[in-house]
Amino acid sequence: MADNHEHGDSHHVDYKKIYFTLLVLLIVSVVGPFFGVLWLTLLTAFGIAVVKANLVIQNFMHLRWEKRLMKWLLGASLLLMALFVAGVAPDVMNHEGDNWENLAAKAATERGIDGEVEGATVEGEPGEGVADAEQGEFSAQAAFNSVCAACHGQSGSGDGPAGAALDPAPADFNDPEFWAERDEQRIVTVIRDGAVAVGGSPLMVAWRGTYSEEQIQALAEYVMTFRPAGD
Amino acid sequence: MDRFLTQASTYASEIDGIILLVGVLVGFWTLAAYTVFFWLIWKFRKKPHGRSEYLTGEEKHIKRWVTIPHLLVLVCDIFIIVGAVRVWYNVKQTLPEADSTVRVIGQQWAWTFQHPGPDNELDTPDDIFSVDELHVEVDRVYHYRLESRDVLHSFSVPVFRLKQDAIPGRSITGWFEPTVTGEYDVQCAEICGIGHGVMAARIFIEDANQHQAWIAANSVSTSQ
Amino acid sequence: MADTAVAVPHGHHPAHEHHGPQGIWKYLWSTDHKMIAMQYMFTGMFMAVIGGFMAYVFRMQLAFPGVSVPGFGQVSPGEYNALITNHGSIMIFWVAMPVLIAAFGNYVIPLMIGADDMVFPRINRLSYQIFLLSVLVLLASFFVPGGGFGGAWTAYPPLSAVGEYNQTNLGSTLWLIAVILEFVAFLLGGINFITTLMNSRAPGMRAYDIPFVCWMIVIASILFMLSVGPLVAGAIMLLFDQTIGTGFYDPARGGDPILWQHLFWFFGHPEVYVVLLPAIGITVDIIATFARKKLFGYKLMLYTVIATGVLSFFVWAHHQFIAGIDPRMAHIFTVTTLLISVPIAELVFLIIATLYGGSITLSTPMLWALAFVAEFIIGGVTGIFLGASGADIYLHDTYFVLAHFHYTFFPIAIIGTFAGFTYWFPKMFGKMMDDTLGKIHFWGTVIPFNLIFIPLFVLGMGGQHRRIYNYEHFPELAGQGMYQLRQVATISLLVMLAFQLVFFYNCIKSWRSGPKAPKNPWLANTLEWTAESPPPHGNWPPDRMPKVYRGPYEYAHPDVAEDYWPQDQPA
Amino acid sequence: MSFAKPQATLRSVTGIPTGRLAIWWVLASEVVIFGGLLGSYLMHRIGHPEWADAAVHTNVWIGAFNTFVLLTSSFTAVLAHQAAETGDGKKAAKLLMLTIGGALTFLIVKSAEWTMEISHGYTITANTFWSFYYTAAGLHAMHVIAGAIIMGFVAFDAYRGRELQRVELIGIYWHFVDVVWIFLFPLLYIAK
Repeated sequence: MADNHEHGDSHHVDYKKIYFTLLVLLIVSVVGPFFGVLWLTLLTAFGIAVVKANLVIQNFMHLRWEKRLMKWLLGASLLLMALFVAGVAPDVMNHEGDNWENLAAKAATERGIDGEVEGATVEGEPGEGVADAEQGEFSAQAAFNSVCAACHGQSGSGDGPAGAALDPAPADFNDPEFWAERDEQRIVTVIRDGAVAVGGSPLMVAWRGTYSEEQIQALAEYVMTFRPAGD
Repeated sequence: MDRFLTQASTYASEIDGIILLVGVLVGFWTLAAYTVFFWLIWKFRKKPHGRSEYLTGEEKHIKRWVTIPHLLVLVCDIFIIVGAVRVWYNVKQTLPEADSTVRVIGQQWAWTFQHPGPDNELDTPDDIFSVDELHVEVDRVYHYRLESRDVLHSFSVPVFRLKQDAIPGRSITGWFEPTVTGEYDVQCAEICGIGHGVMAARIFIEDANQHQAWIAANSVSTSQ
Repeated sequence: MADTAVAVPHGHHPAHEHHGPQGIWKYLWSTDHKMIAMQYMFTGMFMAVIGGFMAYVFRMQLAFPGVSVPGFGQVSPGEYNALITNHGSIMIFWVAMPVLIAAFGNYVIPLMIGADDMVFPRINRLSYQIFLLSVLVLLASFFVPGGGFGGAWTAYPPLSAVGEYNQTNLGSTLWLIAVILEFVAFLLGGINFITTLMNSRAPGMRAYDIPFVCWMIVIASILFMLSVGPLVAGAIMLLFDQTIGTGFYDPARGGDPILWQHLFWFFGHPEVYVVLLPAIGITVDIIATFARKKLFGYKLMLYTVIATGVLSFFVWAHHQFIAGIDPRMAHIFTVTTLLISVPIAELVFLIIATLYGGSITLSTPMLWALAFVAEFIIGGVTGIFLGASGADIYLHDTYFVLAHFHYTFFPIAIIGTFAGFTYWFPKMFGKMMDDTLGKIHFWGTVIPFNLIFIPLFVLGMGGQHRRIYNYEHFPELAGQGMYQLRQVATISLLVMLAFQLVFFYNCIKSWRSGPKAPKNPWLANTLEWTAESPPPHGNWPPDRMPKVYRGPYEYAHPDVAEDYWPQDQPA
Repeated sequence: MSFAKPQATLRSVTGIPTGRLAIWWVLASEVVIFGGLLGSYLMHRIGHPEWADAAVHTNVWIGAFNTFVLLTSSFTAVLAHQAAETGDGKKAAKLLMLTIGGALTFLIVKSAEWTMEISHGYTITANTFWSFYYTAAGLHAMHVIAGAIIMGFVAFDAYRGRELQRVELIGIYWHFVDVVWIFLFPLLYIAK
């Protein structure tokens, strides 16, 4: 292995010089953004990061003297990451493409960051169904008819088409027995945390990810309207 | 394929066609490989005092026996790629002019279908919502807008040979054109929780009269 | 350091009872590569039994819905999901990976390249211990409140990320932690394999003198290492989504569920090759030995494998054709996917061509190896249906997919393992295996295997989709014929599982009372057959480490009278 | 540590010492881990221009100071390697201790910075920018902690003149940690 500059004490690198170069580059990259020019900021930020990284890798890590194999290896792993980003970006970075659009991401961009952090009662927004978001104003009845009615039926008697398949069957809100030991608070709990929270069927899932506290309250109130009068 | 399941959309036969094309090409190669494989095992079984030949596989005239079939495989690949890309382009990428648009919304564990209603326009007050029942008219081009309320679902209509995942936060558009009337399965083909197995719906493909009747019957009841 | 290192390579082997830990600890804390290989092997087999039991339970439920499965009881939908999820995860991460890469890699690499151990024995041991921890975490996840994770082994968010959706809050977190630990274990192990093969080959062993199986395991390790990184990052993100409520995969908060699919399959596709390559390596070695043939184009084979490995990084999104990726991307991935059939086809042709002009003995290991080729051809060609984007629209997530990847994974993880295990059994335990029992076990496994999965191809064509615990809600899938096909599959599975008892009986019987194995029972060329059976710690006496003079497959060479020519024999 | 190395460890067919060969492979696997995370971040960041409003709240000066600390510790690490090559274990150990000091400074500054940010309500769940911010910086900080601990052992041995080749290995790892931060700094702090 004659070509192998084996580790003697002699890489003939002036480490101090490289260190000071790095510091100067650091200062440039911090100062760059103060000019307020976008391309200059990007250049000083990322261009210099590449230069700095290269200096460290070549000199401190001695890649310059390492066998070619290792350069290939590191190069290949970086290329793989470029490949990954190239393959994923059309789906994740873009918010629309052929025959699809990412409504949630567009809404998030629209909403902006400040709206999100200041309204830091984050509960409200996340997971709001696309379909609901489009219909604007929240209506408990509309939500019930489009979401809950799948199993519980529009009349609330547990006869929704999807409910027919479920075991145990969905609750029948028109049944006086059902209300014998239930109150509004319990309905709120079940909608919010799922029936499992009160020892019921796991098929009734939790909706706190989809609806805000107020919306759940409104839904519960709507469910209460099914309660047969006369008790 | 036809024997398994009705072809009920315009592109069902295309998709079956590409499956058949792959099947024929691949079947041929599989049979060829098996024939050679088992023949070699039988032909070169151990014989008393037999000794194997010393072949490195580097000699050109011997290597031909592998490289020529290999090139033929490549040719078959090209046929398959061209066929697959064409079918994909027709089904997923192009959108023929729609006669009507429906919205399909998946949630744990039901499908909600938003039909355009009498005015044939989506997102108007006369839209008809139905759960686990999709009503469409035969021989009309439909666009679907696929959405999900919670987790991933997959809108799968086997008789159409159609399948598309629903992703929360996204709206994905596609199309189909039913060609026969009848009542068929709609499945959810992406695991969506413990109720995945009950997330079944039906699609009703009706002729124009039946469909108008259905619209009329349901417009009354939902306008409340 | 130099002075301590030249000294005895016999560190503390169990056989050297003077110092070092005693009792069970001497096995647990051994740094001997063969002992660690056995630990991986038996842990993997233990997990295979669990995975097989899971398959039995849910196949019973599918064939006879609602039946109370003997040994388990009624299967609820939640339990069904947990069973299929963990069957998949266990068979890939806790059976195929540890047995094929870690166990065979640990056992054969140092022996085949003429080294006395791995280069980092203690990191090797650490890797097994982390793996064992991951096993324990996974097993624990079945018994926490809510039960085991039920979001499929692909763990697509939001289902896997949000407790309200999957209803196995604790189970999914433990499952994810177990998977991350398992990755860490194999990263450590993989680096060890790679470094060992690169740096510690016996004097005289050039790159093309390395036995094929070593190449395969090391290439597999490299593939694993380069592909798993993004998923490790993604798994940490998913873990945060599950536990502290971040929104990496929550669309409403600026995240994206599709991102996970990309991260997962960027790893997931190369992962298939990670387990495939060692199995191919084992097969090729066995075929060369029992056909008494030099490999047909060793270099070409190696290049096809490297080409496959490189291409495998370019195809991942074919798992996501209909998962909501941009339809334009599907074209690119269809082309790359079908291109991968080019090197794989070449490789299979070369393996078949190796048989030409041979003198084939159909011993048990050879039968397994040939069965691997035969079954894998079906697994490979059915993949073309799924890689063709147009056909995938219909076939995606049906039982066709399921049958396809079982036709690849079963030959890999089960047939490949049995091939390797029966081939190296004399070396591992110093006893010969019973050939008759071995053949009974072989036919009792391979025939039922085909009877399980051929009906599933048909069901898939008929539109039956996956991960449904009961088809009664789908009128098109609940027909009489459909149930009959499912029952055929289930009964075949029962038969196959029953025949595994023959294997365990054979192992124990041969180990206790089999005839003693000579050093080189198969008259093979590679270096492991020059060591004692079983090899002591250090494999060879430290002053008589083997030297290498030629390639590993010089069978029936015209220059020698014998029909084999061991690698370490001077010319 | 009465552990005898196998002969395998001492062979070097490639000409690269075994330890160094392994450390490069470790780094390759680290490149893809960080690459996956930062690639995901980058795609989201470009797709969500509004994240710039969140990035405003990161403190460039603290980031710059930490960059300075890491660059300096890299410098002492490479000097330690130089000392180890001349066989001066004691000097190498001292320089390594300086490097550990750099790591500790980095971590202290980091935790002060995080405390401040969290008290302002910018927690990891505030929004996805902050989730990426804490995950990426946190994963990096884990590497700093691990590196500092291992470096402690290496320095302990080096001081007694044992295993001097490890000084170089831990150095290479440390420079890599530095390089990751060199990219994190513009990604998380400068680009607004």
